[in-house]
Amino acid sequence: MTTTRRNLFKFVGGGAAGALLTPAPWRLITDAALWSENWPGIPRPARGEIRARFTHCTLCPAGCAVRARCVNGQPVSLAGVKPHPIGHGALCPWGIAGHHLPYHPARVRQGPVKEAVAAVARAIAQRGAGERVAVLDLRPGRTVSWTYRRAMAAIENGLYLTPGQPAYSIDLAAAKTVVSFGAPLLDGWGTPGNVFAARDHFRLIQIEPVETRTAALADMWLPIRPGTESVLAAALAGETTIAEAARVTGVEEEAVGAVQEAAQSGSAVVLAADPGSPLMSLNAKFGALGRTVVARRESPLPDAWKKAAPVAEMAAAPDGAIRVLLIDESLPGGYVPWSTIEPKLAANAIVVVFSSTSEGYARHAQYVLPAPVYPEAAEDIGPAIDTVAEVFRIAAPLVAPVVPVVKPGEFVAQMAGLPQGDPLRERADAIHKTGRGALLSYADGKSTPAKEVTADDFWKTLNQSGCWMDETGKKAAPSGLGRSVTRLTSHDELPLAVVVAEFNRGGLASPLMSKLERESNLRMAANRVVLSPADARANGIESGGRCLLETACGRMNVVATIDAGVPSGVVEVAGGPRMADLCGASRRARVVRA
Amino acid sequence: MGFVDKEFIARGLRRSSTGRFLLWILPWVALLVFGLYSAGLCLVKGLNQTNMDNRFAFGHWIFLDLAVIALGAGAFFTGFLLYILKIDELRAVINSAVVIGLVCYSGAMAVLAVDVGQPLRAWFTFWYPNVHSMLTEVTFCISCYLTVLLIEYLPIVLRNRKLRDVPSFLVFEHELHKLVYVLAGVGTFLSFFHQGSLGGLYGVLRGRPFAFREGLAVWPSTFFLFILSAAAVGPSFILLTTWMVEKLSRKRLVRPAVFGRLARVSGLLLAVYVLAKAVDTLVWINRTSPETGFQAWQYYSWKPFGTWILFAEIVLFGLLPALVMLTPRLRAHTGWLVTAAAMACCGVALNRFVMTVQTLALPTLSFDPYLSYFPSWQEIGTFLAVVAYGVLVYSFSFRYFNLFPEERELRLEAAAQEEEPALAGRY
Amino acid sequence: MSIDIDKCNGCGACMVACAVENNIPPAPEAANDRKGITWIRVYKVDNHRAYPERRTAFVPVLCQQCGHDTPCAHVCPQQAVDVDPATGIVGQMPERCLGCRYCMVACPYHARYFNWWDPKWPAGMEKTLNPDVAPRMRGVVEKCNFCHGRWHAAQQKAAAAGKREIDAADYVPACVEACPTGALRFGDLNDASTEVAHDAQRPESFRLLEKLGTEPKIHYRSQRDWVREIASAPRPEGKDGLRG
Amino acid sequence: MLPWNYGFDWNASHIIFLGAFYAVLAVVAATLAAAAIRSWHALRAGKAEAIRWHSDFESLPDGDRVCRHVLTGEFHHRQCPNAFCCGECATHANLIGRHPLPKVEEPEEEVCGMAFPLNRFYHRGHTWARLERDGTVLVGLDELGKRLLGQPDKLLLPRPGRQVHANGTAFQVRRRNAKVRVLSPVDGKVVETGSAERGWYLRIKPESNNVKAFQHLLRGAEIKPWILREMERLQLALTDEGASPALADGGVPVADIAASYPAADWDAVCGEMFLQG
Repeated sequence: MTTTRRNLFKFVGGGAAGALLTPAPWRLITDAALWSENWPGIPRPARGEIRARFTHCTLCPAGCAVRARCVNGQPVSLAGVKPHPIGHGALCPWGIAGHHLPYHPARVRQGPVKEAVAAVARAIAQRGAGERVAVLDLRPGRTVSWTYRRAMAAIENGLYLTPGQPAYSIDLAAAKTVVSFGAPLLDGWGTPGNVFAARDHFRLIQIEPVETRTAALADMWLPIRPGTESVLAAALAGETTIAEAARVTGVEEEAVGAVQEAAQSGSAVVLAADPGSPLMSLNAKFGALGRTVVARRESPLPDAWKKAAPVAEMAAAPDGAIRVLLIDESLPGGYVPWSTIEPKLAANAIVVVFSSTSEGYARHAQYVLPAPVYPEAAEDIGPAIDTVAEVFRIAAPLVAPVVPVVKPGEFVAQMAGLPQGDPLRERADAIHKTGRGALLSYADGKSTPAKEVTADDFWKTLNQSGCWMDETGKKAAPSGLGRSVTRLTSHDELPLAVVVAEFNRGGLASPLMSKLERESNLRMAANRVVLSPADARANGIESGGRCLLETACGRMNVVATIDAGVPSGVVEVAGGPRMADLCGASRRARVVRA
Repeated sequence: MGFVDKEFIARGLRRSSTGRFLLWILPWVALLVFGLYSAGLCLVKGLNQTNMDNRFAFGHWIFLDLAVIALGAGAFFTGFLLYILKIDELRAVINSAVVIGLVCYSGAMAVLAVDVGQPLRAWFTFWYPNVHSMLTEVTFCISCYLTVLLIEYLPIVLRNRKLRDVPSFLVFEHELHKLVYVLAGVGTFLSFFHQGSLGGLYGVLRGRPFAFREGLAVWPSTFFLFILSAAAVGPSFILLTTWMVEKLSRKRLVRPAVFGRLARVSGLLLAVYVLAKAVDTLVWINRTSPETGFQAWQYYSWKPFGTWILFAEIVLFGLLPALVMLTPRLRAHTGWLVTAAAMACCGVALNRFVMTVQTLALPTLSFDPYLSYFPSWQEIGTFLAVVAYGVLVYSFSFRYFNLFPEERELRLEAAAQEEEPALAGRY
Repeated sequence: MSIDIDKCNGCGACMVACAVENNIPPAPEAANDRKGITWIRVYKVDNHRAYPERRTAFVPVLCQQCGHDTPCAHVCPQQAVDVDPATGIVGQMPERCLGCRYCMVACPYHARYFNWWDPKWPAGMEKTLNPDVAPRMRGVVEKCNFCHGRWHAAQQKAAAAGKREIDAADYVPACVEACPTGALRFGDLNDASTEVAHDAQRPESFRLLEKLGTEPKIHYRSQRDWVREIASAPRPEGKDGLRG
Repeated sequence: MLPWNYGFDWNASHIIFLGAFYAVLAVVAATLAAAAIRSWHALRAGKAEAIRWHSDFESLPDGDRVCRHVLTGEFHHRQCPNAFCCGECATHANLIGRHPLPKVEEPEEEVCGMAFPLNRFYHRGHTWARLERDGTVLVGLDELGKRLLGQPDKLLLPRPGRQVHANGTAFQVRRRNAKVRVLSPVDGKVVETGSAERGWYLRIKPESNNVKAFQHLLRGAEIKPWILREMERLQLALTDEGASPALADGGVPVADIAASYPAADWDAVCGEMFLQG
């Protein structure tokens, strides 16, 4: 018994020893290392032909030129276009990761298209006298916006609504001083590349209750009591005494004086967080009109489009009159708080939303139809607030839609029975016909006068690697500056003033944004609020604790951060549709433990 | 069943009935199962199951590994005293010491296997060793020493009554036992090194001024401090465990003289260690740390890590037990003896805790937050598994192997005592 | 690399660009700022004063590519970390790493990150992975390597052109390329003619924890005194010592 | 690790580090191998029994290891240094040389009511050996041994032709939970097996008949003090087993002691008395 066991041991041992002398085991060990290098479950990136494709980013009105690195046509990374005279090759984090959007797990993937069509048709047919059909265009100034206006003109009682669009643009290059009332100048305002290129040439005075990114890099930050901006403005305009202003706003007198001085020294510009805010009228006082604040210029249109519905603001629409409301939320833009829209709707109104996210109006609409996202849709982008030149740029699709989508423009055009056609092409031809301006090609950075290319090449270049630009036009003074906006229903009984500190356009953002919001605390996630230690203590809230943000318009679950950098009596919130619905109409809130 | 079980128990050793033994191991088995489950979670789902993070890259596993290995040092040091320095009294505890060492080291290795992100690549360290890394030294020495311990454990197993009946086992045990001093020598060499390199592990961290120390050649001072402290606390732990086993089994297992000897050795080394540690701390506070731009006071301004921790580490759990164990009058009382030993063990555990957790909790960049960390239940469970495993291995060894050679004789003596003394005199 | 803190507006473009370039997956549900992976991380740093004296700056921290006894390289038990003598870049070989995390303990800049989870991308998003960089598996450590993929590509290009030296214009890390404010600059510090070498010489230029003697290769600069303070060791304020 | 692996180069640190490592491995392996080889040889040489006896002897309490010359009162206190192999014992040789054991006339010796015939040699493990006319040796349990084991439940006798070794196992007896290896008094080959009834268990052909072969066995005047001492040990073992009533000192043990101490761990008692480890 024991001997046989011993024999076995002998055999095994001898075998092992023998094997060690062969290269096999060593080879095996090294290979094992290699195998473990490609562990199962880890995606292998596809290889293939790599080339650059160009488009424009539609995620915000800046419409930055984008150079996409594509593998077999699939974009794998995005970068700016260095030679671009406006963009200077800069992109914001959202733009850099834009190519992830089609695959976003939270994307709206299907919707009741047929039902929506039928319902809308029925409603239009059956609507009573005076009941309106309206399109709410969150991103006015695009070619598709004209389609909407034409459609609304074609339909009886059609209404074309916008969140409001400034009639001016800002010439930062011409500015020596920028007095910004909370405009996120260095964090999403206008075209990033353009702003940073001009940054070294102007003095930035940021007037804001909290220290935002812009305030942090401003030459001068005036912490002001929330809601008292108009008083300071009055003082700057010389309508009230500086002392009075200082008392109300909490800004030191000499600071106010300094601002006044700087503003009057010429080539100054006043900016406001809300482009339509009455604060903008200060520019007239400082003689900025026609110099740093100029009339907004849109690129030429086909004559056939002249019959278009007028642009109205949502707030201006008659109450209870809208029977059918179509909201184009395919591109994030201005957001009208639902509390403003609701009263305008008829009792049995039908609301259809074209969107890729269920965060925005989708929460309120009967029909949510999946819209294409960047870079799936062929769109054009209207001039940004800081674009002085006339531009026409097309966001050429880089990928085919990964879900069945409804193009809002086509939907509305069909509904209104507009003639078939490609509006973008029509407009491109119209522009080409004028023979003005030049065609800038991104591939080589060369620009060729429009008149030197054929209409087809013009169209081709626009779609593949360039944009049209005309800087020759004269600067004109804008009109309708600082019209009065909807009054905020103020609820003073609530203790905290709401300040939107994190700029967030809403809409889908790449999953990689987790790097900024969760994997670091660089940016505020949409569900975060920041409180001063005093207020936190008063409400028994500890840092990172769950709590409720309550306003006159409702409540929302949020996570609190405590920061001594926030003045007491203020709650910092991140932007975004939910927050807009909550705080859009009333700027006061309360934070309580959940 | 009971009968069979009995046949494995050495003749003349009193062991509890099979039933009672099962009753005793049952809770530990339960604990082991739970622990294995949580370890399994960590292996299958990954280390996201733990509360460790990028800042707390080492957690309570590493801390407890260090502590356990320090306590397990009793094995090598007793072996060293017995076989190399020929202090024969210690023969009474050497077997027990070996089992404890085995338990501690194998347990630590098991936890390490769970602790690394890619256990299947553990062998890379052997295949592509970076000889400049203290961790390489640790890995090599510990794995070698574990092998040595296994071999040293073999004779104890083979001496089991039933196994002895197999002639080949009997003979092999006999021959192996003759050579055990070689293994003791190798073991001592290895242990000195890895105890040291465990200290070096932290001493070399030039990026962590709290842990960074200067030293001799490639070895920072912590290298030597760890060796000293381990050697000092090893005997204490043997003493402690032996005492506990005596209490639990209600038997006399060793002569008081052995306790005395262990305490003396432990106390002496502890005193030396405390001295060295004090000097090292002073040098560090006044030179090493300031040179890296870190004022030492700041380390202790983050609650709860106040200066009290220094005091506890060096005086309360260092100097005090050392003095107790070196004072014959106090040493005479088992009570004092055991308390002192326990305190010494706590002291070393505390030192390892400070080295691991405080080092990581303290910010290095001026804009770092000061972080705190509490292990997740999976982490705790995994370690409880090791504890349970240790208790089980020791219980079985104690039941079936002769861990305390003097036990039988001590019993006969006791019997003789209750017979008339005249008789007892003869023995 | 040189970083102008006075220019950085903390937009985070560098962090996103880095994740895109190096195939770093988005955070799983349970991840937070302590378990996430951000090879370059922009810290929000302040002067520890309360409103309205509070001032904030944004400090991008990435692997500082330590030049002198590189803490991580010299503790790794199996040579998964190496310092390239030619470029001075500290490289990490995830396929060699067994995840002991000793290097993370050794790194004073917390620039190393551990894969606590299996890398996962939303369905379809794996199409957008960069073919030049292999994704890492769970349980290994990774860190900034100045976009090794790009360096490799530049080298191949140079080799194809029969050159031994790569053209500086061909090799720019993703973060530098993405920075819209121009706060990040990249170049060869040993070549005195480069912008970065010049930046490094400026009086307002500093390096993080210089006294540790690890010779980091990232040179920060700021005109603001309190910002330059961040280079030195932490100064806990009094009572509870808790911050941030 | 190996010269052809990544990162290996022939510099001092590598050579020192790996040198030390391989050295350690070598030593450990060598130790194991040595132990294995030596034990293999030992087994081949049939040393197993001797080794067993030696390790048993070492694990015996001091009390059980006293020199035979303590029994005869020549020493007060002396431990046997060579496992009861008086043949190898110089002290024994010259003590015997100085005054050989006095001859005792009457054939029967009576100790504590037990007969220990003087024409036999006694082994410390309670066996006797008697030299027969034909030169063979009869081996049996002595009186105390009989009474300890009483009526064996099981008896394992070696097959004729088997080799037995002095102090090695002669035969095995099972009684209650006690498994006793009865030690052989002499070296030799088993030629015939007996039984309890026949009063002897083995007839052995000894390797040599000269005095040396029997030198380690007790005889004559040594027997009485030895038995008295054995009674004490038995007494002790029984008390230790908490067996009561303890038999009065010098009292006559009953024919079957086991039967009269049902509570006692008989294995332990027999272990004591038959010198088992």
